[in-house]
Amino acid sequence: MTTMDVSAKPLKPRSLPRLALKQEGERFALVGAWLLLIVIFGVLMPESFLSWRNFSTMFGSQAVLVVLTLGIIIPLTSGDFDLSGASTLTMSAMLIGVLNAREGWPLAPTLAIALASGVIIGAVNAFFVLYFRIHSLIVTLGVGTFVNGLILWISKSQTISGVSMSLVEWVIINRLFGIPLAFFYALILAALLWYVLEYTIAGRRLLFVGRGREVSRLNGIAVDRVRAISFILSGLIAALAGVFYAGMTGSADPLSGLNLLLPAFAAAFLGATTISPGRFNAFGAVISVYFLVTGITGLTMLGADAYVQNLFYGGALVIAVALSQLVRNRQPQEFS
Amino acid sequence: MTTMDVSAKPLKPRSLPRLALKQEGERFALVGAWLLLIVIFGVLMPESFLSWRNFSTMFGSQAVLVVLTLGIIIPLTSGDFDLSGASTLTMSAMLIGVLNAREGWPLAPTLAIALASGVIIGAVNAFFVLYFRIHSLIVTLGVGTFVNGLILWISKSQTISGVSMSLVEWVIINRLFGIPLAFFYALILAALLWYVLEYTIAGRRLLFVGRGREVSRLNGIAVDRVRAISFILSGLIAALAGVFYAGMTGSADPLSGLNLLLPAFAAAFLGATTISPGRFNAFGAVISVYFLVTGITGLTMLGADAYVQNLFYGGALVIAVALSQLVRNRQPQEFS
Amino acid sequence: QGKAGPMEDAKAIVAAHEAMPVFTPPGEAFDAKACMAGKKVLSIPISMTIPFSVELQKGMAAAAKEVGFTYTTWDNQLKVDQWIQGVSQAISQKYDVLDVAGGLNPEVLGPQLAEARAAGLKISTTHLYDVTQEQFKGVDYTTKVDFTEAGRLLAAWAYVKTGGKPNVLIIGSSDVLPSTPFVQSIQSELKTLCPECKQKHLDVPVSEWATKIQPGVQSALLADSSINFILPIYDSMSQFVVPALRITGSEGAVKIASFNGTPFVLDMVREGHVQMDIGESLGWAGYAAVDNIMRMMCGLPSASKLNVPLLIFDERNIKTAGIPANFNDGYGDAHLEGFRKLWKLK
Amino acid sequence: MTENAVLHMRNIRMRFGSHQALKGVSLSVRRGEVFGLLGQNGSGKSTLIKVLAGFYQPEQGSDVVLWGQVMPLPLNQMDIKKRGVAFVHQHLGLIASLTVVENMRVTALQTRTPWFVNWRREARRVAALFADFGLSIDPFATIASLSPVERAFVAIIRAFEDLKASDAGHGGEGILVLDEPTPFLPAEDVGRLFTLIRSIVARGASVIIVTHDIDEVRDITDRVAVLRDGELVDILDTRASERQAILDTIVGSRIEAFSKSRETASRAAAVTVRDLTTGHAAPFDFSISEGEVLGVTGLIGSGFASLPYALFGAARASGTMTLADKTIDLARLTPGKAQALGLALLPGDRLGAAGIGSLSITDNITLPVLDEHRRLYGLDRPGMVRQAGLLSELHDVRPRRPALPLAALSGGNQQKVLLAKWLQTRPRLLLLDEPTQGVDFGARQQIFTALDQAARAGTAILCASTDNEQLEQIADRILVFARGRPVVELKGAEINRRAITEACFYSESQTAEAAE
Ligand SMILES: Nc1ncnc2c1ncn2[C@@H]1O[C@H](COP(=O)(O)OP(=O)(O)OP(=O)(O)O)[C@@H](O)[C@H]1O
Ligand SMILES: Nc1ncnc2c1ncn2[C@@H]1O[C@H](COP(=O)(O)OP(=O)(O)OP(=O)(O)O)[C@@H](O)[C@H]1O
Ligand SMILES: O[C@@H]1[C@@H](O)[C@H](O)OC[C@H]1O
Ligand SMILES: [Mg+2]
Ligand SMILES: [Mg+2]
Repeated sequence: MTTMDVSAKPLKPRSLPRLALKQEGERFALVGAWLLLIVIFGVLMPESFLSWRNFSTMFGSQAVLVVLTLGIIIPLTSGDFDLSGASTLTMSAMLIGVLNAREGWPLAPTLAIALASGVIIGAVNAFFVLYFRIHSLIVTLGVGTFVNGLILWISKSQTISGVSMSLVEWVIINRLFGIPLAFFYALILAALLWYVLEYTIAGRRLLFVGRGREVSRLNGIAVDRVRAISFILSGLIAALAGVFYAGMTGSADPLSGLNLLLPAFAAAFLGATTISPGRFNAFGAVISVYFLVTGITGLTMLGADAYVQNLFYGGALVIAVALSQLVRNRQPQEFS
Repeated sequence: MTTMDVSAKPLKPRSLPRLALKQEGERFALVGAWLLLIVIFGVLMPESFLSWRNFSTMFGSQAVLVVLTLGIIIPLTSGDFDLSGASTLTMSAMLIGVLNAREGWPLAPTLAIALASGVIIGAVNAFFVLYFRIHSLIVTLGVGTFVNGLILWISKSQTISGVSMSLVEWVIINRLFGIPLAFFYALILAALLWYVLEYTIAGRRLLFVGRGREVSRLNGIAVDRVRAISFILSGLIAALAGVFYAGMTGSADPLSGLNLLLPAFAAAFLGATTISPGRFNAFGAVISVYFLVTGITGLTMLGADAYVQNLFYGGALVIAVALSQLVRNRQPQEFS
Repeated sequence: QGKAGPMEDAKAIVAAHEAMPVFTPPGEAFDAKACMAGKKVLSIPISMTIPFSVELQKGMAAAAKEVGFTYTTWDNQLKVDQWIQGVSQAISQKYDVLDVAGGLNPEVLGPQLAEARAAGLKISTTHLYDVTQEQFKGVDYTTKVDFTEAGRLLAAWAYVKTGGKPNVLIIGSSDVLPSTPFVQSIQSELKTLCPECKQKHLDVPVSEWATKIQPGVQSALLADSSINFILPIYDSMSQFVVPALRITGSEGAVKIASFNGTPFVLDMVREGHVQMDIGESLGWAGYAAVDNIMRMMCGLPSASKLNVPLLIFDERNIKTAGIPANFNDGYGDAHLEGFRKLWKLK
Repeated sequence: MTENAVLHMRNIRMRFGSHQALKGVSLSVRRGEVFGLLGQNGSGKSTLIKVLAGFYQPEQGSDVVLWGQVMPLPLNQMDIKKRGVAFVHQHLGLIASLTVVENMRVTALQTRTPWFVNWRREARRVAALFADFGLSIDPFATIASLSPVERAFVAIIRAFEDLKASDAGHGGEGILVLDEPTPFLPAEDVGRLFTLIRSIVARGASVIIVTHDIDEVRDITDRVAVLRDGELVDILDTRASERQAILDTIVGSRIEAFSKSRETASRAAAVTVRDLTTGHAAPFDFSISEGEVLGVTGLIGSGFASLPYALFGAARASGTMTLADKTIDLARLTPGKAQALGLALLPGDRLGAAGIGSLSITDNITLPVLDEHRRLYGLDRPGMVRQAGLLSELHDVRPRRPALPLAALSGGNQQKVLLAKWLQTRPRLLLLDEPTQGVDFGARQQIFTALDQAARAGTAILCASTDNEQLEQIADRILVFARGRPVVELKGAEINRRAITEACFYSESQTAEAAE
């Protein structure tokens, strides 16, 4: 046995406080960017932009998108895409239009049916994904398209107005601190989802399933049941978003809700870079929605052309994530 | 055994006829479904549906979608989503509209710039994904939205008609066997892509990178370079699709091309269940596009309402995959 | 119908829209400057990514500038939340008039418009309803468009140009509010002119024009090769009809006539891909819309319909629309003089 | 029926497609015994365990009796856990991207308040639990950031917790099932694990353990069942059986341990490394001769394990490497360049770093030699399949079906494929990281033979391993690391298991003293 040079210096203990600061920076980078936007537009348009009415309108009118985003976060956490969310939303709103406004049904059974439609769509998604083992992207794309067809059919491609004023009141007319109630519903849902994902075993099971199906199964998690539930919840919440949509507009049209699909995914992914970076999370999604809409609203108020909105939206999405990646030394974020 | 048997005998292929039959069934299930559709509509409408003119029309009119799908298959194979493909297509078509139709440039430099725009968009995607390590979904969604803004800007939100008739001729007017040339371009591109993915080292690398980044890196594959190239190629091919789009319509508008995004993804994923099941593949994509359009054409000819197209499209997508999953005993298909 | 027979009737309808438009005052003259002094109007178009909206807004803004009141366009991209934001802006910035323009159905903003009204704003819609349609109860004044007449004209044109043997494919879009009476007008006029002629209706929602019109037209042509006329009710649809004709080898044999006078389609008329396009000068329409808004503010009765001409553009007069075409050329400028006089600007 | 049995598995049959993985296995486990499960790679051990875990549905006729009660099949996973059967699965069953405390708690049997989890409190509890076992693992660290040993302990302690929380566990009973828990563990940790196991058994619980290490088997088990090709061959009383007899039962025929004739004559240096450093430690030099097998080892965390990656340009390092008259800056080396220079790396993480499970054996095995299969018209696909078939034959890969996805092979066979992949390139320097982890005894000898043949043909081999038996069998020379540097060198006749173990501990204490 030959002994070699044995002198070596002890390793330095790693310093932790800097890391923590950095992590907090990462968590709140997007919030900072949002505040910055508010400051900029506030300086440019002190009365109109900084008015409470402007903020209350922003908060109220985005509640639908927030709720939709919260819905799709659930299957995203458990590792599935739900591209049928916007179709579910539109179907739910249209059922309210058809049953309540056109056929004159009372509100309670109408809402029950609208929400049930979301559960059914979620269950159909779950059935095809889980029984046939098909990728969720293709199933939800197909089911969403099918639902779009159903919507056109039941609505005869028409906008239906005259949704019960009491729904409208409870969504957008009645206010708290001047903000339509819809905002608070969205906030409550976000808090609920946040709580479930962060502080319950059920929520973490969802995450487990999303990060490793086989491992979860080995550990006794009923993976298929968890995934099925997450599709169904996503459908239910999307249908709830549809209820708010109908309440917000007092009407239902067969198409405009579909435009919310990509914004919802953008908000979900952008939200996953903040608050709990690397995980889809409720308040991250909320902040993303309001960050993006603040920019768009400010630009519109400044009278910017429509195309500037796209430039801002696309640019902000990429730049915001790029900055938060710089903060975390460009480590890839793995969602699965 | 005690010692290793080093004298290697040539391997006798074991005969597994039952398995092989099943595999062939799986490979050609979608082709079968397509033929079945043709037979059904052929029986219902012998003269109009079974006419060569009908088939040549179907073949010619879907060439743009086929090309776009072939483009996005490349990053899908290497494990990335390119949601900016439809925006790239539209940008390329709009550049042709602006430069050739509005500014009167000759065709050659116009086409060069249109294609270059695809390369640039692909490179920007690659930069943000690879330098900042951001998920491709969010980057390409953001870049796509940004490009949509640029398109609105350069087009002033207008549709521009009057694209050079020689482009129109070379895309859709001139024919071979009665089928517009665009179809053959798409077919040549599919053959090329198929060859590259199946029979070249570069194609193998793409597949490995998509299936395992770390494994690829440790096997000496320059993972980032492969991914960058695949984004750029996807951009280039999407731009080529834009050229065909401009040639097909003889005009360019800022929005309509964007509708091709979801159909392209649907075709890519549906295509991955056929020909080489479990892998995104060129001819699978081609067959998927034509399977879906055959159904839609047949239904429309029968006089079905527009919403029936949605029902068919969504339903066929899910059912076709579900059937091919039944054939393979519902084993999950892993694309990554 | 006259006794002279369908061909003569049809020709008469066509002829009525071939003459250079003249200005007919929509009501009594009034002192616009006086009653609009200090007033603010905010207009929300359906989407500023649609050329039609952009040009209509330009016309309205130009008229407002002449009169001298504040006119704001709420730029947006077909998003409900943006429309709502616009209503809110109008309320918080104390606008006097909220205008819902060009295709945006005010019913979608029911609750918000009610709120605006409660805040003292007057609500108008511009360029949405057909003359046969009832306005939404949430709006005060509305300037209806004579889509019914445009429909009759398209039917008559197809009848005349096919020598009384039209087999027509109508492309509609039921999700756009005036489409239903518009399509019905074409259908009933065709029935009247030629009860035994075949006609077909393809209904495609706006958001699916790009993906469904072309295959829909192709299938229709292949299923019935005797179709000889296609009437896309909004001319922007033509972009997807032309390739369908090319690909089925029907270009030339099957003609297209449409409505709106969108510049690129006028260019297509000049290039021979579209046979006829009914133009409605959007500059003129902008002035007419502002006229009605001012009537609302000045306590005058509403104009019964948007005072715009429906002018036929075909190979004979297409060059007057400009090369490349635009939204305003070819109609003369009788309206400028007419409106100025009507508003007592001079 | 065996008296005192807590578990009977009777006539267990399990098939995957056309492959019959278990052909009617019957065995019983007694209260308070350590029951070993042995067999070659692919003999069905893990499959049997997964049937017991409720992960697989066995065929009709299979029967499981737990504590005297016949269980409906497939077993309900939660139910079986509740009744006191806890598992450490072969690949540990941890989610790498989540934290330790999440992995410990989310699937735990008993969390006091599943509707409100205070993660800080849970983390404190978990930390305290680790402290009981003498471990200091940050509960908020992600699993990915832990060393393999630490991961193994997390999985084992989690199973132990489940056992305690189960119905049976309250009375100190229960069954702890460990599927190859030791390949990750260095000798002294195996010792600690066994102490733990003995204390569990002493309270009346039973343990089922799968391992390929015969010495471990003899050390810890009371009885062993031997599987071969899905059939139960025999159940042996460990104390009454000879080492060789157990080995022979596993393989089905007599098998000789590979033994090497060590080269003493010095040969030309194939590779010379200067000023190498992979982190905080001072730089060092070393070289490897042509045909030499250099083992590198040490205690966990001593820095030897990153050596193969550093030399391949796959991990951060600085220094130079000279080979074939070319001097390369290690800081700028990439795996691609390394490969072009004639280096090859076989990482330890089989499906995470070495091969792609979802692609076929052919695809995997031909990756580094695609150039050779290029024809004028493109890649010669049938030729590639033939080549893969030949290599499978040569390295005794079972089953011999090159079209199978790599993941469908057992661990040992996967390793043969991955080694064959690199050996066919006749590398100048072959870098190995734990090349026979989880590989059965017979297959190990085959791998050693293959390595020896490569060395004879001139390939220099660097093998990083904590498996001292393996190092003894194959290394010509061993460098023992401490605190990031080599501190002891063992050569020729100096090399044996004991000496290596002693050197590891000796070097660690020496460097610790030197540091003070
Ligand atoms: N999911 C599966 N699909 C198909 N075949 C499988 C599957 N899992 C295992 N097998 C096959 O079943 C047989 C038994 O595998 P098993 O994993 O039980 O072996 P093992 O004894 O645990 O081997 P090792 O010692 O390598 O862990 C092998 O031939 C394997 O290829
Ligand atoms: N997939 C990989 N890619 C690159 N490098 C790897 C990979 N896996 C392991 N390594 C390298 O091997 C080392 C893993 O060794 P391990 O964590 O067991 O500690 P160790 O060698 O005993 O040494 P150290 O003191 O450096 O932590 C890592 O430090 C890393 O540099
Ligand atoms: O004519 C208009 C049409 O072009 C637009 O698309 O929708 C509204 C209509 O008034
Ligand atoms: Mg095993
Ligand atoms: Mg370590």
